[in-house]
Amino acid sequence: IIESSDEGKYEEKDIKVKVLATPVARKLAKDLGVDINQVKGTGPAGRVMKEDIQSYNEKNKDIKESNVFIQPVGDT
Amino acid sequence: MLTEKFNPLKEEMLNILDYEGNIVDANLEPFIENDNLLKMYHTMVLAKVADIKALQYQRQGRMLTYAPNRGQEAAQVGSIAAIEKSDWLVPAFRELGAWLYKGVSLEQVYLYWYGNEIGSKFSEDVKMLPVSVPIASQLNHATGIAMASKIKGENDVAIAYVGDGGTSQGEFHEAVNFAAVFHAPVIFLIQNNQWAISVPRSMQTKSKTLAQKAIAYGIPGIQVDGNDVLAMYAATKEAVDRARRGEGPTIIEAVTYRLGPHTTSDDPTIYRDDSEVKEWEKKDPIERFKKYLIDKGLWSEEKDKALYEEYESYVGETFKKVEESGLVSLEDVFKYTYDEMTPNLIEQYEEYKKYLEEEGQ
Amino acid sequence: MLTEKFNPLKEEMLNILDYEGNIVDANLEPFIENDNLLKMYHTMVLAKVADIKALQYQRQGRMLTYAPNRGQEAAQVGSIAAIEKSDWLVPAFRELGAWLYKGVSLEQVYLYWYGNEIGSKFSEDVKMLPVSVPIASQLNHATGIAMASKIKGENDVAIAYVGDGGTSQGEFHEAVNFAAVFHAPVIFLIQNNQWAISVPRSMQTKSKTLAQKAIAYGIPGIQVDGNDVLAMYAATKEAVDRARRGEGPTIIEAVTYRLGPHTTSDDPTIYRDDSEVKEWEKKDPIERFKKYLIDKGLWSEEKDKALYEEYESYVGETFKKVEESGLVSLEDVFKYTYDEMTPNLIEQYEEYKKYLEEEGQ
Amino acid sequence: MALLNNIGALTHALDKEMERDKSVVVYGEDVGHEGGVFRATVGLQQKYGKDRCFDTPLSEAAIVGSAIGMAINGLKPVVEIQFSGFVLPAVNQILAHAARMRNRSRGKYNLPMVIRMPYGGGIRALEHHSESLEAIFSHIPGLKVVIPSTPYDTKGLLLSAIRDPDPVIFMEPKRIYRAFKQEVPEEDYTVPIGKAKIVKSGKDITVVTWGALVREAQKAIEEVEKEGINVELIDLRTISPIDKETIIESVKKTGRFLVVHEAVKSFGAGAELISIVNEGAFLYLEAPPTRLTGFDITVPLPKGEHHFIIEPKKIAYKIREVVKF
Amino acid sequence: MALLNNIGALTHALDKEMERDKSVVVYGEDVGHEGGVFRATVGLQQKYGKDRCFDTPLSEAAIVGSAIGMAINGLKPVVEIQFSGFVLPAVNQILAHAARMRNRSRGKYNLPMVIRMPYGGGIRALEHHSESLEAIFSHIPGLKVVIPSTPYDTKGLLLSAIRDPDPVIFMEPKRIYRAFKQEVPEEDYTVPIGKAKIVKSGKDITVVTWGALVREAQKAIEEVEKEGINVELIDLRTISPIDKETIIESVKKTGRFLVVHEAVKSFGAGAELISIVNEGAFLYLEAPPTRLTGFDITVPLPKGEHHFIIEPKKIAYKIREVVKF
Ligand SMILES: Cc1ncc(C[n+]2csc(CCOP(=O)(O)OP(=O)(O)O)c2C)c(N)n1
Ligand SMILES: Cc1ncc(C[n+]2csc(CCOP(=O)(O)OP(=O)(O)O)c2C)c(N)n1
Ligand SMILES: [Mg+2]
Ligand SMILES: [Mg+2]
Ligand SMILES: [Mg+2]
Repeated sequence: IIESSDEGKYEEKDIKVKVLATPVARKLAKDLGVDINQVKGTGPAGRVMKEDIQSYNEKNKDIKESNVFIQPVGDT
Repeated sequence: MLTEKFNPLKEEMLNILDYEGNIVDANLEPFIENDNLLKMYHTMVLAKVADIKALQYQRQGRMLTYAPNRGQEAAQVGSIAAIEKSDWLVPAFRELGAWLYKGVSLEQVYLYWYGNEIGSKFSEDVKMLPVSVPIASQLNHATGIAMASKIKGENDVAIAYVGDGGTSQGEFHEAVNFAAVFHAPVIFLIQNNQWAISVPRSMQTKSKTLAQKAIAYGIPGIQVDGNDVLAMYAATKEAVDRARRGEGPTIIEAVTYRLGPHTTSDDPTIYRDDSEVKEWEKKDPIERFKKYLIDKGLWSEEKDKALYEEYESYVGETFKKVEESGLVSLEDVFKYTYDEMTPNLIEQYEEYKKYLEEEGQ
Repeated sequence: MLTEKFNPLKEEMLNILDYEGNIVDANLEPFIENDNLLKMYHTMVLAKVADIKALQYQRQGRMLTYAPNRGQEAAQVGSIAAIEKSDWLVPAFRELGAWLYKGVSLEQVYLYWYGNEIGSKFSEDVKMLPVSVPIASQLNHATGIAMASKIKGENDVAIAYVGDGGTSQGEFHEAVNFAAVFHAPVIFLIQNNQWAISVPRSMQTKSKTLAQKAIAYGIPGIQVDGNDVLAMYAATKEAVDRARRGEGPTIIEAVTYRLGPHTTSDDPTIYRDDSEVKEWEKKDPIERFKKYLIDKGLWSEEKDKALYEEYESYVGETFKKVEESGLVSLEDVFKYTYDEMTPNLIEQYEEYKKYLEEEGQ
Repeated sequence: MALLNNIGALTHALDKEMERDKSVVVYGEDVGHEGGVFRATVGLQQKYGKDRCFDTPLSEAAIVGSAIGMAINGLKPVVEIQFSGFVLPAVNQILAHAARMRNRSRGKYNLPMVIRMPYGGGIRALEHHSESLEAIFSHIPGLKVVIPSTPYDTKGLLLSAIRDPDPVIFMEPKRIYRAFKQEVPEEDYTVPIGKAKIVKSGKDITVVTWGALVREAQKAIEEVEKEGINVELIDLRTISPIDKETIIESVKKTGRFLVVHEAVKSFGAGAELISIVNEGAFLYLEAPPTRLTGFDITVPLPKGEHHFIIEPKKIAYKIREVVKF
Repeated sequence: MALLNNIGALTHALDKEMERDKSVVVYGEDVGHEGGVFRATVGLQQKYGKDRCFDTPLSEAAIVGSAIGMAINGLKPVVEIQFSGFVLPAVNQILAHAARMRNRSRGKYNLPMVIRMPYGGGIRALEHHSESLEAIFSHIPGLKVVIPSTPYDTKGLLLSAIRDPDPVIFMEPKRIYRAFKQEVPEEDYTVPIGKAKIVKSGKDITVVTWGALVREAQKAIEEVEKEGINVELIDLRTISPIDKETIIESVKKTGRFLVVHEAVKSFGAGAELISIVNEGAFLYLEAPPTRLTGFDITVPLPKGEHHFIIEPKKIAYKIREVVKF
């Protein structure tokens, strides 16, 4: 039996829990400026659907708009 | 040695039993036990009956493609009778007589032509390979089997069949050359049945005989009357003995004729005259042999009639079993690609089963 | 006919010029114009000089892999001199002498071994194929070229080269058999230089001669002293004439010797005795021919010295040009796969160019 | 115009081109006197003589190898391999030489040659009579790989193939040799190599297939359209060089992709298509690009072949799966 | 333990296995007396005799075909094809027979045989000495295709291959035959066929490669890690049957995928990997799964080969591209 890995063990906590989404949904989120990681998925196995992103976007529109003049700090 | 006496360059063909079933030269008559002679004859008749019936079944739409061997029974049985049970048979695809003699059941042969792989799983003690469809490629397997036998210090020989058409393939050349270089105990049995589908022997190669190709490999070669079961036996026996003595391979050209179509999909009237067929029908290997056996007091017309009847019904029953055998199971379709099914295959198998369930098949 | 007189089964080899450069049998001496004799000799010397220098360059790390042909000049030049400009040369990979005689420039040959495809783009009027690395596969091209010539009603023949090792390949068999069946005007020139890398001729095949393989195809074959340029010419000329008359192919076995390594990556001391090499050095094809030309009053030691000197500097200059030729352009790497670059290739080409720009190469 | 099946279209195209261009020669095993085991070359020897249409020894390497020689020496050989399973002895000639002669000689020697071969399963045949090897040839630079699915395209693509300066592997779905007829114009016309055909436009899913399965896909589509699924069907026609543009444009529109082929799944042409879709239309994907293919096994003999063959029902099932994703 | 390069590990493994198992025989062109043109079999003939290690005529179809016969008759042949470009004359034996004998005989005849062949470019060689044909063999059901990248794996995988009841195509990246050494245990051990190796864990992108490019990828990764890109590197080791699980798990974690291989791009193994990623990790993908491969051309001769060879710099460039997407 051979070791499957010998170097560079990463810390599990470094890895973000991955959101499930199709490329189309991801693109939509990006286009709308939505952080897809914040969206709760309602699709199969918790998948983030396009509708989820749209409604998240609707809901958070006000907040986002009111934040327009606030300079983002660090990464968004 | 026969291969010296009938050196292919002299263009003489070994013949022992003439068309009437008389011995041409008593010195050449091989010694074969009576039991064996009868087994040989029985096998030839069974091959003939099974062949004719297979064609009938096929025309009735009950059999798939079938490659008839009518007319070539002596070439096949005469040669295979010269090897032992422990020796190997490497077939092409048209050697029903040889297979049956070697111990393959007719049921299996029929299963194969019926389109079921299980027909090629011969029982453990039958040292024969499955049919090889890619022409001449099987010859290299025979060479390897024979080399292995030699490497292991065993005494088994291999006999491999190929057609006149097959001699044009590169693999014919490579297999014979390899075997010659390594003194592999193998006999290359060319059934020159004059045709490769629609292409006549004369178009395959410009050499006068196929036997003379042996000269290219520095090994013995001999042309034999392939419709003469005794000549076939004698030439093969000599080659087998030579091989077993460690003196390497031999090429035997059996001059014979395919009386039927190439396969059931073939229409030979497109490319050959009926008169040619008629001419060869006169040289029927079975009739000749029967005459010999009757002369020897081993056989009679009555026994013959009974044998044909017995085989007619045996063949009929066998085919019935085959027809009832049904389809290949899904599991079997997947199971034999690797020793263990790969994750990929398991996945495909499971997915397909799910589909079948959902679609209610 | 030489092929009858020197029937391969008699195991007699055609030899006209002995080791000392004397004519063995005046009846056999071929008629060759003086100019041609000199062209042949010049080419052999150039091949020798270019060969030796290529090895030197390679050892200096300036040349890539190179396959020397030292010792085989007569087999090559003697044979190629027997065809016309309009005939075809189908090379293996070790026929420098033949290529030069046919009109390929040394610069191109060197470019090829230097690792540049452009070395294989011979000028329009040089009817020669590029080197064929997969052993024996080129023979089928020669057969096809010859068949086309016949189909078109033209009169051109093809001469194809192969090594002793190459005769073991299936494609050797298929090409010769095909050519024989179609009476294709082609000459199969086997340079039996005794070795296929480390494998001796005796391991390639059990046949005593390679010439006798012709019998398998029903065509003439002849074994020739391959270090005897006159014998090579005579045998080839006869075969070329026969081919042009529509009588089909011939196999010529040139018995010769590779004096150098298989390629520059090979170390022959692993597999052969120096004494064997020494023995063959005595049979040098160039020395023999020189003696003949001097006896004929066509040549002298002074001229010889001058010729070597001329070629030394010619080869040196040629190599310099090659060394200065640089790398293959990116465009050329992509341009020749198809007649027109496919969308795929255009995409890959553009993407790579972008990468090169961005990464500042 | 004549009503022809696929075999008829082959014969017709060969006939026309042999008449038009004296450099075209046609040969292979049983191709001359008999006219081929499938009768694709029937009548050509009688019409054009034994020099231009002939039988050969049983020798695939020589058939293809000699064709290379002929192409170099000014002819346009169209050779037949009796079944695609028997092309293997000629693979050295095809991969090592036919595909490379042009590049090797830096354009000096083009090889205008066509290697025809019936391929694919579903004809209840012996072993080696059912394989689909298009992915192997398509992996080799320098070859073109063409598969027609209708009599019209058979003629048009074969004429393109013969006139193409590069070697073309012309794979004929033998299962549909005689399955149906179509009007084929008498006149000369070509169908371009490298261009897929949109058999039917649609908006919900792109289905790409070729050869005998185009018809099977059409049947499947009839089914699913009843359920309101609107399918775009593309007949690839040329496997290499592949028509990326048509496929990518289609997937950009539909967002869903299914490739259907009879060849075994792994390392097959389906994988290449999925990669192309990923490369060209990733951000448009609403479902994983999917393949419906043969299993990773040798095509079973007739008594097990039904498990392997891709029926319309199976295609419909898979379409629904991708659309529902 | 001994410090061995890849060639040394080959010889060592063959030696050990010939000693352990009398049914192992080793042969091919120049394999016996000379010990192979790359010296992989050096010393074996002296030690085990001419019956178990020998030279053959120049005849690849016979080499492979006879090995099939030997395997049927109780031996375990390990044959060498001098360069993978010269396997083509044996393709009929490999595809039509080696891959199928087991299925054809319904398990009666296993073929425990290994076909070794040096492959790949970067050694400034003649034509036909540089190709990478793994995709072709991997497309054929019944074959296993293995490519080691280190001396340790070379021994362990070769021993697995010889002991495997199925035929194994053992492709050796000749460019690194002597490139580096590694400690190789004296004892018997195997590396399982069908299991990829995670060479290095990471979270930002999964890079899959094999053979000589594993080292090149490692170099590239050193570069990009300086820029803060954390790469998971997988050495595929077995191309068929492929270790989907390891790859899919990795991509589920990283969301990004790059496959790097030297073979030409189209219809290559990269396409299969991308399809596997689509099938198994589609919803995790944050960028299109991408391939970095040889161009769709014949590997150029040495004066143009630098354009073709995949250098660490190119890999790093592509990693950045996928990560930035
Ligand atoms: C490599 C290969 N090419 C073509 C075929 C198709 N084919 C099947 S049988 C046959 C003719 C064989 O002729 P021959 O060797 O004389 O044997 P026969 O059929 O006469 O017994 C051909 C061309 C094949 N099976 N294999
Ligand atoms: C099909 C194939 N197999 C193996 C090789 C590797 N190889 C190159 S040259 C050679 C030996 C050739 O021997 P021979 O035909 O006698 O020609 P020579 O080198 O002596 O001129 C071998 C095995 C090859 N080029 N092609
Ligand atoms: Mg025949
Ligand atoms: Mg071959
Ligand atoms: Mg040699």
